[in-house]
Amino acid sequence: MSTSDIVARCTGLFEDLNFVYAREWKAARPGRKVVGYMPFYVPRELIHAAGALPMGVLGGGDQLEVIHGDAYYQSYICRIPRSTVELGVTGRLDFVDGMLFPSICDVIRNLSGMWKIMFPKTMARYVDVPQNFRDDVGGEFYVNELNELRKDLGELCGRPVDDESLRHSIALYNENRRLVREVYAFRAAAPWKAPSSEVYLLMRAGMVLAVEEHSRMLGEYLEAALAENRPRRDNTRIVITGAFCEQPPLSLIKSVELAGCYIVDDDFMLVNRWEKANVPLEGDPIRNLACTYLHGSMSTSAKYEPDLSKKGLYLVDSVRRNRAEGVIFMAPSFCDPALLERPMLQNVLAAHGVPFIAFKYAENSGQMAPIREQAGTFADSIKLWSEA
Amino acid sequence: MTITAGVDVGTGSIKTVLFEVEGGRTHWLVRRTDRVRQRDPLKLAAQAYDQALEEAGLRRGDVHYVATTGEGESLDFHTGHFYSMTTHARGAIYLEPSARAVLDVGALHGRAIRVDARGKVLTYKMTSQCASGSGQFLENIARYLGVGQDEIGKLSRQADNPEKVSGICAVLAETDVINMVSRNISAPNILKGIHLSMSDRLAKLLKTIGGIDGTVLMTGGLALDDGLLAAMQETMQREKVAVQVTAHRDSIYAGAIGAALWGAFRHEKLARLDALAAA
Amino acid sequence: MTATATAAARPAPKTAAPREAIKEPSMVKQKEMIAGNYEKLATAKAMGRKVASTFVPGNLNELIMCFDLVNNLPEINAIQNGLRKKSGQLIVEAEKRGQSEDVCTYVKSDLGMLAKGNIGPDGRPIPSPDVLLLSYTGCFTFMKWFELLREQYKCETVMLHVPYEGEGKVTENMRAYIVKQLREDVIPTLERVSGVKFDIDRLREYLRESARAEEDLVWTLESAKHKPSPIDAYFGGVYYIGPIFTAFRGTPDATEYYRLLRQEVQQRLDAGQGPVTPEGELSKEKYRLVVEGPPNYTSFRDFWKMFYDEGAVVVASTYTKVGGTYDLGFRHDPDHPLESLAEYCLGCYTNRNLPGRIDMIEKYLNEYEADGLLVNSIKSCNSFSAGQLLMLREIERRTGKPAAFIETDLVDPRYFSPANVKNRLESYFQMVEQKRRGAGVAAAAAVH
Amino acid sequence: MHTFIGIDLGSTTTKAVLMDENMEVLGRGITNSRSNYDTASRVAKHEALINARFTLFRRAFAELPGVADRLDALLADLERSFRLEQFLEELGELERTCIENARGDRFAGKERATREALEAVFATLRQEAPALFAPGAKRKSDFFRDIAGSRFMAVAEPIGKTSGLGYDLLLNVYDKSIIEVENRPPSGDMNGRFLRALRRLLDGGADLGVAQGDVMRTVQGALDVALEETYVVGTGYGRVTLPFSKEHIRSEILCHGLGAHIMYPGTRTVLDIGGQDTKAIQVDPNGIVENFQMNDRCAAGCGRYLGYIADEMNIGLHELGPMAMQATRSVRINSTCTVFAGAELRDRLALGEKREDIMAGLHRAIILRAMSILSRSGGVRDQFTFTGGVAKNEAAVRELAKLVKENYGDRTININPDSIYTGALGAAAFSRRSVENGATGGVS
Ligand SMILES: Nc1ncnc2c1ncn2[C@@H]1O[C@H](COP(=O)(O)OP(=O)(O)O)[C@@H](O)[C@H]1O
Ligand SMILES: Nc1ncnc2c1ncn2[C@@H]1O[C@H](COP(=O)(O)OP(=O)(O)O)[C@@H](O)[C@H]1O
Ligand code: SF4
Ligand code: SF4
Ligand code: SF4
Repeated sequence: MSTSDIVARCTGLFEDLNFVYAREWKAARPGRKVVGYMPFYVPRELIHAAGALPMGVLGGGDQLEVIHGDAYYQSYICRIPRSTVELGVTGRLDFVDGMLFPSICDVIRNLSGMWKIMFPKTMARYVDVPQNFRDDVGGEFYVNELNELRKDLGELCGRPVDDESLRHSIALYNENRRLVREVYAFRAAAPWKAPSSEVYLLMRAGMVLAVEEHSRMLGEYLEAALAENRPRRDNTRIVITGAFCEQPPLSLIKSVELAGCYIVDDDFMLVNRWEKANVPLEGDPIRNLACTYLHGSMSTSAKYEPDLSKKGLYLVDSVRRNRAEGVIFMAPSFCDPALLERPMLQNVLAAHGVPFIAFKYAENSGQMAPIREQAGTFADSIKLWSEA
Repeated sequence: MTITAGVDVGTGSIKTVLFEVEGGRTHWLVRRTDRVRQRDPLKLAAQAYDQALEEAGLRRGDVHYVATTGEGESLDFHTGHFYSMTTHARGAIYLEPSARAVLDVGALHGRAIRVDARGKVLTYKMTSQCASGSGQFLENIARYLGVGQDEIGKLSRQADNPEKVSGICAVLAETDVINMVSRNISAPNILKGIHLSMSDRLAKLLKTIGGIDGTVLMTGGLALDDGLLAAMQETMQREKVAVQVTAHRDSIYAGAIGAALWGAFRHEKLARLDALAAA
Repeated sequence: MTATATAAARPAPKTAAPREAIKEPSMVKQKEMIAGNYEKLATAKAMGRKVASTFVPGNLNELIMCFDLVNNLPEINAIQNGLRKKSGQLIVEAEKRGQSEDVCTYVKSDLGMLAKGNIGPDGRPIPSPDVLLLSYTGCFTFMKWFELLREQYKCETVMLHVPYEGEGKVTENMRAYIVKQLREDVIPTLERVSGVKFDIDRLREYLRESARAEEDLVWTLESAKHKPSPIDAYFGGVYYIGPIFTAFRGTPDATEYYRLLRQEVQQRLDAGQGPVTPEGELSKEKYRLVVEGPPNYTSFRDFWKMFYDEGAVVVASTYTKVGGTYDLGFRHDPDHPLESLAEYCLGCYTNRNLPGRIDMIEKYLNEYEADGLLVNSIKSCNSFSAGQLLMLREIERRTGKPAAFIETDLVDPRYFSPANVKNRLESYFQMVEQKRRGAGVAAAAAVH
Repeated sequence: MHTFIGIDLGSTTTKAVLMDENMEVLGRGITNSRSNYDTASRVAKHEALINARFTLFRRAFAELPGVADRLDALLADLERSFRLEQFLEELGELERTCIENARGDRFAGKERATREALEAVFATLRQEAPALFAPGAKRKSDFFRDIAGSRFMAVAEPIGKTSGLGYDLLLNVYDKSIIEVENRPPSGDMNGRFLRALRRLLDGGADLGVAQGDVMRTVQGALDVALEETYVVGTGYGRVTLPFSKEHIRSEILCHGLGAHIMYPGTRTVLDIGGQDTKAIQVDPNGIVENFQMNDRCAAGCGRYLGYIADEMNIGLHELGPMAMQATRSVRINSTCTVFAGAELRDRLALGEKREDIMAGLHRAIILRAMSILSRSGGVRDQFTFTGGVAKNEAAVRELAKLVKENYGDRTININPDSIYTGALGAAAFSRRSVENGATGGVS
């Protein structure tokens, strides 16, 4: 398969606001369940081990007309909860048996309660994670929470989740994360061969496809992209940060590229590479998940950083590792976690001499001219002056 | 010798300049502005460009590099495109070599740009979407008050008790203004009020880019509005920011100038590279 | 969200208060208490005392007292600056320094104050804290807030993570997690910072004191069930919760304050009097409302006046529950000190899930025989605001009583549009009135 | 005759309704809201009084034998003639003001030329005036400001060029003068104008099918009926600035609710899209408001948005709807920020979209916003009444009907040609009720 075939498949999945793939997956065998989850992290292995399909719900993008969703949210709240409510109210999620709401911000947290009221037939659950990173304190808490969730999912799917199937699921996701990391590394090494708009779609596909299928797709893409010859442009290498929840419209990602930027790292959909290393397979799988969460997971603004001296280093690290020349802070309007984190990260970057710019978007932003202009100027100035 | 053109396609007007660059020496050949006023900007830009050439007695073939900026990316006769802030920064340094910050105020957006002595953009800040502090808004209000564009500045400077507009939204701000008229607030006080509200925003932009001192050059169409300039100066003084805000009579051309000069820079560089390749 | 104005706010700048409000002994008392705490803060460094900064919802005041730490509450500073109309500039200052326009204005008011030399609302410097006690309940912004402060102060920071009641109940796991954090993290850190050894009996003593005051607070809030209500449970309520939500819970001063308050309310109740407002006593109670959401502090008095002018009394509010839901029965318990602190943190209003919050409001509407619900939606606070429109619908559906929605902000004057708010309130009251008349006609025709 | 008046001082237009004791509408008047609210309400009231006279004429003529089948034509002729008369008078006033204003530094040395140019412009305007009011003629707007303004600009452009004065200068004189003219209170001699209009009609050889004497007598008789202002109630966006005491003011929500109920007693849901706000109101079977929602402080997607779009394209508000109806597809528009309406439009045009399709998208965007507010207020119940200025726009109505059907199923949708007066109608009804309930006294 060529990259364009794969991308076409991904585009189809991306544009499908009726979730036909998941519907068909569910219909294929009686008793199958689908469990939706919102950004940025949930333990997908647990859902998988329960025999259900984990399905990422990432808002409505720029193609969904939001009518009822706006009736639930004031204008100063970001877009993703309203388009998600729209998806629910219009029956597009009627086949979903459970919804998990991660502990990312007050908006999604409250949405978990709204879902209970609006869709009483769906299992809606808030997934809390510890902000204390000691094994005996936060770890213990998280182990218990995960076990609780494991029980609930088991009940939903009609069979308890045993350790063996959980280990199996962890192994599948370990493999998937390995491939995801590989795609990211490939793009960082040769961004002209793996344009970000494509990589983005590829990762989005992972939100809806069964994990085995997605892993296969990642492998095929890597192979195809490596083989294809694409022109290399004189673009500036940048890292995008702040977009871990509500997703920017695809046209925005394209605009940034068009304006002369190669995106070499980003924080879109962190869930697919949340655990930075393999989750161990030996021993208590729940404890392994918890420990990986505590000590080996991605940093993002929804997670507390106990150590002041380490604050923001994850971003500097990404810049160094990916040989980026600058950072674009790109956050959804009204996103408290991203916007409050921003000044702290900027101070750290400034201290390390990394240039940056910042702007906001909404999942349905239409006007790209200001974006092109800012990204373009940023690229211009790095380019025109780096040699001078 | 390099002949370059800069075409700045704006929402309010199109600015076209022609330059002759020889070594470090630049010679400004032609300048012109054409108000868009409900015409197709791209067609207008092409016309304007041809007329500029005619004024200079040149033909399209004589120009070595046509650089566009603003919304001119899709003009078919351009050699290269530079983004607005890149060009305004360069243009500002051309007009006012001591400038270390640029305040570009056009029909829809305001931008503060910090630059170094060579016209490099260091940081910038743009107004966000909601904007009553835009040229378009001022233009509408002026029309409502029956004031000509070139009179705005003079009237504003006669204000004795300016009244600021409150809203963030231009539509609601318009209502504010209507309310003011009904309360018999004079046109100078209203205009000055708007100028002050705009200056507040712009000053905030300037402060967020940080580290400015020395001269700030206003560029874009509103640089011609000496009422805004005066309000800006007052605001900076009130806020105790030790900078000199100035405008240049050719400020409106900053973008076009910057484009033309960057064009010349690229042209010479490309020529050098070609020469290298040929050798 | 959060917290409380506390009476120091009462003597607002002279210009804003043309008519001096009636002063009751409890008000005088509270004013002294607040002034006393600011005095302690201002002199802390000179007196060699250590300072802790912490938040209002889920605050551990009794525990802080065990270590002889002076308690500084950034939210209260923001409120006081709001009431004094200083917050606007502070917020702009923070925005100039890179904070986004979109985020919580409490944080920005605080950061703005810090940027401008950390001069407190009373005009005296606020000392740098020796420890940031990040006990964070009901809102994620708190976490970022203290990370931002930590960046500036570079001081010791200790976090108490309070899980959210996602399923509407407190589980053993949550309680144990909090207690463990207190034991393993919070207490050792506070011991280290203060040099004072933790004494659980001291804590028990404070908790006993807290429970006394809590009893009288609940009595006061519930006095609004009478008709006419002797108190306003929103605007007035903001003052009533002052001591107990802040640096005074667990002190004899607080107990004394609530004793005085209870006496005064009892007197008004006996005399059949309405609430005292800055405009004078409200003589005719025309509308009884339940209010969800924090107030606006920058135009506090004007806002209150809009209610006063229409004869509207707030008989119950959720804001007076952000620092503890005592009216639902919770009391600090000296017999289970750490567990009771955990329980307290978990139960604060915005840490309850949305269905739970709706149940509370429904209960208030019924028990306080209110005419309707008013939601004051706060731009700053997603913790409160996200979901309020659904709450509004649910309440209307369940009670059949009309609800209205207004939008303002806590301390950002740019988001308080008097004309807009007044328009909506007026329309709402006229609607309630018209409905009542319609209903009156129907009722008269039926039985009466 | 006792009359009860409701005035709705909107952000873009001011409306007045005059009602008699039996709650029959006698007259309606509208004008654009302007800087002087007092004048705006006076003009609206004045217009309502004019309209009331026509009602009285109609009543009186109906009594004359033999006119029944010509009544409509007769009144239409009379009205056109009257409007022309009014237009010419206002034009005269505008010309005088313009000439007075063509002074000062900017005109130094050009006074004469300017004056001549202005005279030439106005001569043309006067000349084309009768055609504007000819039977079947379409006008760009009903407001003097708009009609005179657009013609002035069209005529001044070439004259500005040939006279060497420049278009901007003449436009500026106009801008200055039109506000002055608008803010003058309406002149008193209404009856004279009626009689002159009638004269013009008769002199023009119109055959009214009735003896001229009878016509004159009937008109005079109707003019002699005294219309007493018994009670006034004000409402609308600008109501707080009306010089009325509190008893004379009602919230616009209640007025719209009641007004819609009076027009269509079956109304349960009302949508009003005005210049700066969108309101969704639920009413009970007695017209009592049960719930309402309004847009928040952002003015996106309201009537003024269409105004900006029309200005940007240099066409009349009336023409937007029909243009959108020509669309073959609808372009997705996500931002309805009024300020950036022009930018959005240019953006799309630059992408090669057709004007008609963009227009369709813009209308859909506005209605989508309204649908959200409706949803917030509790949905769309049967019957559904759509009011406010935007209800006049057929493309908006089409989108609304489509979306209501998709989201709520079949609903009766009421749109009254006089829907823009809904608020004023409700206010007038409140005015009538106040007197019933024992209130007395005029305004202020
Ligand atoms: N002589 C002038 N005096 C005051 N303002 C002017 C003048 N000329 C142009 N402007 C203002 O400048 C704006 C256009 O500025 P410009 O920088 O050309 O914007 P853009 O690049 O977006 O088209 C117009 O909106 C107008 O208000
Ligand atoms: N004939 C028309 N066709 C389309 N839209 C119209 C027409 N007349 C008025 N409008 C729209 O109605 C709006 C004014 O509505 P209105 O209800 O009078 O508002 P308000 O009460 O706020 O003044 C205008 O902004 C305009 O967009
Ligand atoms: S975009 Fe930001 S504020 Fe909105 S739900 Fe996501 S994390 Fe929360
Ligand atoms: S978001 Fe709300 S609860 Fe959180 S700090 Fe701000 S105002 Fe307080
Ligand atoms: S209409 Fe006004 S408030 Fe709304 S987005 Fe536009 S400028 Fe902002």
